[in-house]
Amino acid sequence: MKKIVGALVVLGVIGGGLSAFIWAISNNKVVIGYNKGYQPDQPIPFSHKLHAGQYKIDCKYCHVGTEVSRHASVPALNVCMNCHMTVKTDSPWIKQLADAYSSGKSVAWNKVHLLPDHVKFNHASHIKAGKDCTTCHGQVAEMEKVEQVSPLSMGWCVQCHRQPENKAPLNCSTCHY
Amino acid sequence: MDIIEKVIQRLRSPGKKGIAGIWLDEHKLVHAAREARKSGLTKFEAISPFPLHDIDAAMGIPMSFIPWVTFIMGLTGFGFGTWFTWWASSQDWALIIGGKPMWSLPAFVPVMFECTILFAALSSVGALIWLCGLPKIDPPVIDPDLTSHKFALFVPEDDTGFNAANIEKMFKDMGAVEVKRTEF
Amino acid sequence: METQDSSKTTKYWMSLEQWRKDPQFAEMAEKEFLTSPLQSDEGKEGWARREFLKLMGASLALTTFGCVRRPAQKIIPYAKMPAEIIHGLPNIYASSYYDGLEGFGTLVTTRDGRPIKIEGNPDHPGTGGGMSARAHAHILKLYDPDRFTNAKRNLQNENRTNRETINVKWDALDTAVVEQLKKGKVAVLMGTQLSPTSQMLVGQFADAFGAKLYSHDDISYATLLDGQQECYGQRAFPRYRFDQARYIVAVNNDFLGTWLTPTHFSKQFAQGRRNTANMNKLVVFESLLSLTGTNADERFRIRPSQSLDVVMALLHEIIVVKKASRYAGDGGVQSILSNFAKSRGELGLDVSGIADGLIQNRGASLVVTGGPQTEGEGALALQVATNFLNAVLENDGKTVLPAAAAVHTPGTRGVDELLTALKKKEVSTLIIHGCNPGYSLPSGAGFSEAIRNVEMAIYTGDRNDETGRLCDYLACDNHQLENWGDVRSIEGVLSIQQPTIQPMGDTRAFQDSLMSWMSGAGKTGGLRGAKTWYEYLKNHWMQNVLRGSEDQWVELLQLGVVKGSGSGGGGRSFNTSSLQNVKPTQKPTGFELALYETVGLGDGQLANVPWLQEFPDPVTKIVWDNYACFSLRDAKQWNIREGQHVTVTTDNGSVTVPAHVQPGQADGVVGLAIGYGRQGAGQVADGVGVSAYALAGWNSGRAASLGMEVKVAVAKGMTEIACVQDHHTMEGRQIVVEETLADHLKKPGGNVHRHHVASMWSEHQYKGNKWAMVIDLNSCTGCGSCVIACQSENNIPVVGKKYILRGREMHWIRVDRYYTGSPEDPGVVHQPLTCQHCDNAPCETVCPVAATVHSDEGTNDMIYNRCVGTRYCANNCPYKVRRFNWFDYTEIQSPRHLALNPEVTVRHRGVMEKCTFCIHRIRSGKQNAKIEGRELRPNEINVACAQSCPTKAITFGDLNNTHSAVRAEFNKEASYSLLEELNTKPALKYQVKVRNTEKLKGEHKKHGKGSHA
Amino acid sequence: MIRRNPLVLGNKTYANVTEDISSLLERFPGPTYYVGLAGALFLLFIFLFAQGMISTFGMGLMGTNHPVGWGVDIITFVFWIGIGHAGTLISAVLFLFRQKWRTSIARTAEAMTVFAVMTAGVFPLLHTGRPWLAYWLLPYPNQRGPLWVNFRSPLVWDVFAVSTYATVSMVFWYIGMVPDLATVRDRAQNVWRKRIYGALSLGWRGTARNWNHYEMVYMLLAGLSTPLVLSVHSIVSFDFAVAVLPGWHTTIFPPYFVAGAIFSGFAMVVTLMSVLREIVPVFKDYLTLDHMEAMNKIIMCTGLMVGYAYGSEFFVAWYSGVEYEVFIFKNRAFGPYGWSYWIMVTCNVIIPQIFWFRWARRSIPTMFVVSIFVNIGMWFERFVITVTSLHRDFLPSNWGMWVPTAYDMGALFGSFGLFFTLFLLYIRTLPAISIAEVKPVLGVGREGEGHGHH
Repeated sequence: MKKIVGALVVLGVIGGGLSAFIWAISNNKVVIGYNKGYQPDQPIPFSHKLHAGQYKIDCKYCHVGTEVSRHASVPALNVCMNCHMTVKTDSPWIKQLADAYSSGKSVAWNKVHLLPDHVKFNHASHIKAGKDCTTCHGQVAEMEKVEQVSPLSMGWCVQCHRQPENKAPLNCSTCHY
Repeated sequence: MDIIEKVIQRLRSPGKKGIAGIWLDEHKLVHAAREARKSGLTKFEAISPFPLHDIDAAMGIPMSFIPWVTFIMGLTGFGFGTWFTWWASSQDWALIIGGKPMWSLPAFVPVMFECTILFAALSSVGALIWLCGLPKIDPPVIDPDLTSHKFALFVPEDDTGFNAANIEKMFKDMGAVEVKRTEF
Repeated sequence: METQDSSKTTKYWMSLEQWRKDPQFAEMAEKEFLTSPLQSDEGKEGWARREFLKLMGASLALTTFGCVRRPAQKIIPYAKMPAEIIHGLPNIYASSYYDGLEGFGTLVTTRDGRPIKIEGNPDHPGTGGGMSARAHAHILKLYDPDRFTNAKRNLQNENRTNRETINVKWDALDTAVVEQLKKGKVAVLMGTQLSPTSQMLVGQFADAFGAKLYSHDDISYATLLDGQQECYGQRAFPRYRFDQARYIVAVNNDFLGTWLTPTHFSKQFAQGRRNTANMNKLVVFESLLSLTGTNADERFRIRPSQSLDVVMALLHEIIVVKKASRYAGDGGVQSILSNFAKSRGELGLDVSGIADGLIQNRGASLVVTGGPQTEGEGALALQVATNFLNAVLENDGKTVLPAAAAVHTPGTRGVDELLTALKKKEVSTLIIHGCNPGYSLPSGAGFSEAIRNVEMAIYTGDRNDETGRLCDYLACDNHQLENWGDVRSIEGVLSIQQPTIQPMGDTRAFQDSLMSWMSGAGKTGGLRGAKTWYEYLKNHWMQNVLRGSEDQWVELLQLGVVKGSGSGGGGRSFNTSSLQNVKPTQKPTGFELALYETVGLGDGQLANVPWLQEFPDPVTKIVWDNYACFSLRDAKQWNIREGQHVTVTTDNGSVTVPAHVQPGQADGVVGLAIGYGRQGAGQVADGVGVSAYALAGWNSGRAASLGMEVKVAVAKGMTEIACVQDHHTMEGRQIVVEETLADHLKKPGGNVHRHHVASMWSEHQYKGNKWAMVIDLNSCTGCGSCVIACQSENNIPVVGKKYILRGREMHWIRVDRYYTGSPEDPGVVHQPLTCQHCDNAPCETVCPVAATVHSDEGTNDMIYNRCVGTRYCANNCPYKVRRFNWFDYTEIQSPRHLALNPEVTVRHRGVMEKCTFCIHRIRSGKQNAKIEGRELRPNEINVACAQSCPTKAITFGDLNNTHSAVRAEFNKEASYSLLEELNTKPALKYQVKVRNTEKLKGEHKKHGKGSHA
Repeated sequence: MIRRNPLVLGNKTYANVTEDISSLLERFPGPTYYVGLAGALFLLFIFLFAQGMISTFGMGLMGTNHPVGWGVDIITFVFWIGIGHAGTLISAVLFLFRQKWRTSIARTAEAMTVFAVMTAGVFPLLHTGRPWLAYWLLPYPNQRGPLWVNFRSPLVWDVFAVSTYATVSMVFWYIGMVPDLATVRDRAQNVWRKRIYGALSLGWRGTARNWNHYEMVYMLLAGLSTPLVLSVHSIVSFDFAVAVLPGWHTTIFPPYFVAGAIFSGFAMVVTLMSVLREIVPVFKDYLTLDHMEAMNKIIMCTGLMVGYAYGSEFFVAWYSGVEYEVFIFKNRAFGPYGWSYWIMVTCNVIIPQIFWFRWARRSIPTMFVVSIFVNIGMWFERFVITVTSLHRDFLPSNWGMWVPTAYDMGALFGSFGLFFTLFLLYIRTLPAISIAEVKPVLGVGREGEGHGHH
């Protein structure tokens, strides 16, 4: 009898642990891979904390097209130069920026949020559906250096789409085509 | 690390001291076993290179209860297969596939069936291994030919009514070709 | 309008001119597209790929496919963002384009400054949004890796054998050319310019240098023009109204496939066919089986040399036998007709019924004749007789309208006169533009020898092709998408051509070349102050068309076409004296040669576009080759098998080609397609097929084959001919349902055997949108425009001949062609086939990983990134529409990859793909509606194939929308599901094909009753 | 009562049996073995090369196309899976029927099963376009939502059936081998040998209590394997039968496939046994002509069963009146692939009829040749089903031909390399005849001798 109880205990512990892990993996409680927390250095240390936080510049002032396009594009340098023609022009970083602007060579930023090509995420629809930028991107306005706060895994996307109040489609072709 | 050592300890289970008698004929062994049981011994073991049909009765070994494990685990497998196909296909993520309903039972029968078999089979083997105390690392062997053509009875020292002299005598009477004090 | 209503949507397409009004842009007025991301670095050669990749870093990322390790990527934004670009949204520009003599109004979709797709402009009155396969494929010529990116000079020894081609700066070229031009004796050889402004500019150039203008088209319609000149005194293309004709007779004329403006004609033809209560009838007499022949209600096989006899027999029947014309009493006409008594007898056809039909539809009939196979001795007589027949039938002014405008600059002469002048050394400078005489003039013309007599030959082609290698300078012209211009199509529609990309290389518009040479020589008088071709063009339009309004110019650029142009009618009178030269011709006794043009390759100028090489011929379904076509009888008699090499010899030369046995071809005829056998055209085109011009004769300025006797010898060797369809009959199955007109009027769809099917499951209810498609087989001519439209839209790869032979073609929509009835003289049906998006899709059931599932909008989705490639779905698809990526087809030779559509995932090796119902268009359409906060309009979303179809045979839309066109079509009695008995419940239905004839060629085997589950 | 021949010849004692079977593992085999192994390794190398190339460059290297999406890979998969049925059948079904003659062939037949299933299992993985993602067929918890597999797909059924079958038959084989491994361990002189076999034998000592559980589990496994073995080929047949294609969509497929599987499996057993008898002469005492004859009878019987299935398919096609069905069967027999159909009929139905003659059933060369023919015929049966049904289905515009490439051939013949390499290594390293099971039946047919324990 002791043997059987022992066996059941061992099986129970193993089974329970496994179930917990499966549940955690399936429900994004544990994220393996997907670069959550990625926080690369940028060629010019642009501070969102300063621009969006302190100066309260609206996200969509720089990230134009977000309301109409799939992409929330990284601003062209002329957007930066709108202000930096006159603001803080003596900073070496701004000089670097101005050089890039005038030479037309642009700046190679490191991409923080990356979806593979077979995922067609549409910024405009999500903005239109009333989602705030922070829902996915986190409190960027408090970040000195932008970090990927969401896993951006499919399970993470689907989790939100499944909420009935979001009325979001769950077709495969919603994102993959 | 502690656990691993404990497991190894268990697998290494040191042999018990006792007396072994060796026969060359399985019928004599069965006879000896019957006699040994009559003499009140209960924990003795019969060792043979192949299964002997009469030994169970001779030693009073009851029918194995593994079929119950098989049956229960088979039912569990069936239940799991049924539940899982239902849950995955119609609850967790209902996809419209081939115009069929989300819970299209006939299509799930093969999976349910295979789960039944797999659970039943693996749990039976698991039970076998557990009940036989396998695997064992370097268990004591009375005689290497016991897996070839010899048959043995072993009576451990802690058996009820263990009396070395009596047992040795009994084994010899029963026609044992060899009787020795050994570990098993 | 069926498709999107452009004027009501916010801004459907746009023009740079809007931005030009902005003062910032006004500064840049000189340089269009300054901000194009493709602008190359100053002085650097090659494609400006680096800049491009910078831009595309975000959207053309490496596909990770389940890989969790992050590929580090960069985002490189614009330094100065062009105001018209919003990353992720396409910019659509209205433009136009002409291919041969066919003008198209186009909408060019550009993505981040690169054109990715050419679509038809639905506002264009001629084509109405329809496109041809070739017009779609033009985009790949823009990205042709073999296109020269700057001007070249051919260094030649005295014998003009090119050994070396070097780059040359435009300045140096201009200096040399201007020096040469100043010496006089200038000749310009041009293909027909459908651009009225170009015509004017060329005229001014000719005036400036005293240059003589000559005209040559690779596919020459000079005989048609001569016929018009003879009969009506006007050397111009008449406007045909197939939509007004109820009885159409085509004699060796492929007006639906290749002749003159086939897209336009197809649209008209289908208009006269869709309304079955008043349906036209098409009677075709032809030697080869052409696309037109496949659409015929009645078809007769004749030899090319009998074309005239057919027309004369019809005239005889109408005028002499039935006396149904005012010419019945005309003795002159009678005597000319009597000359054909013998050939009428040889023809052995009873045309009485056809004559009756024509007479009954007097004024609403149309006779068209001629094509490449009828060029030669007697070709003019055929045109004159045809004109006469149309006159007799009182079609002038009704179905044949006078020309909209002259096609050539006044004073333009034929190429034969140029050859004479060359031989007499009367030309010291020759400029060749818009044609490829080195290829399309037969050896009898002696062009390659004659051109040695000039001091300098300048070619505006973009590669060292057959003509280029004969010339000293290659003043490479821009691609049409890089050019300003205008088009006046033959039907008279005026449209503007605006560039959609800055020239990718250092090429220059032909017109700019002319202007810079004129200014180089100080002869700018005619240019009216214009410094660039753009200014010249705009001046011309502002002064002559728009009457000086800048707003109108902007509007023109937005619309692309001049509204109301191309309409108007008028009659004219036939000049009977032209009939004097209509005489019977000598007919060969053996094999007759029939050169023909294919729908895909045409004149061969787009031969380096792989899409077109892999475009299945609408009739033969063969790709990547030309071949000698034989009738079944001849093949049997000569023991010629498919692919057997045969040597075809004429007096002019001989070629050895694989043979193709073609059902429905006239006996005693050898057909050979032109447009193949290109040299120096590029890596794709070179070595594909043989040039049929090697066989052609030279007759009054045209490559001639009419009445030419050929010898055929079976040669050693076999070539496997790559045909995408291996079996050609329907085996009595209900695949394409045909009905006679009488049956159809009695009960539409009466020939469809309906099956009673039952399912063990209840069906899904689609509550939102339910996407569906209807293909009207009666409107479909089988032209295959949809195939290339889809290929362009959906990034579909080309696999090459080797793999076509293995059955690995990738087209998402294909056009199946079946023969019915007897193989010698079969009926032909076409059936565009794409994913049926079955409600009960067999493919979905069997996919182990749920990579193909149904959406709640009724589409059958294929999720590439989930697919592991078991190919089970393809096996289980009864329609076999699924395509597998057997190899890695994503490695596309640069810069062809620039034509990829970023909306559609480029498929990885080992995954399945298929028609998606243009799901990306559905998505973006719905997203647009959402962003604008409105419901989808009925018919707002359209798919690429339907959009491109010249005959609008394909209808797409939301079945659940009560106002959608597709819903009405779907529920028509004539609609049926393919393989209905399988109960796959396709979201695609076909409508029966109606033949305006007494009896169908192949009667369907009647199905037994009882359900097949 | 019919007097039966001894199941084991040569008046063996228990010790003889141990010696005969175990000693094989204790000495180096003769040159024949090494020649065979070299040949098998060569084929294995071809297999690895072909599959490596295909995995690297794409499925396009094989002959599959539109419309024939499945070619050599699936044909050979079904072929090996079919072969993999005989072992379990012999050990499980014959065990339940108390057929004592099974004891000497059971082990090798099971080994053959395991190796055949292993060989078969490679094919569905490598026939996919992206084999590195084939694990997506398993419903494992994932971070995609989670996204599960499509349980309606016969390929998922296959995954379950084949993996269950592979697992259970491997376990069955292994559990059956544990006492014999203990025998080998106890005979071992070398310490490493003792350790390896000691580990493999799990420390088995053969106590009566262990035997009690052991026999029960063995019977349970046999009982579970019997429906399993029938289900596996039924499910493999569902790959075809569940599809809509004419020629595939048939209710007869499950029994037809199972009969074919037994047929081909026994043929392969006969092939292997007749070779094994020659390589290891001492096995002639265990694998007697009586054994071979019994198997040949089964071959003949199942051959008739598949013959009946062939005929019945035609009847059903005709009787159904479905034009596609009628056409596909006409096309099978008389279409461009008609030759393959007639190879199949000849090899599977006609040639095995020679086993009506007793001499043929007892002639090793005859049965070897016949079994080879049956193997060929059964490969062609799967070829006929797969290719001829696919190449001309509903719409004639889709019709096409399938032509194998060198890589197809490499995959097909190379798979024999994998199988035989495993088999030859098995012969050398594991007891090829069940020692513990043969010993109890030594007395069968040997009247009046002391060894019979009944």
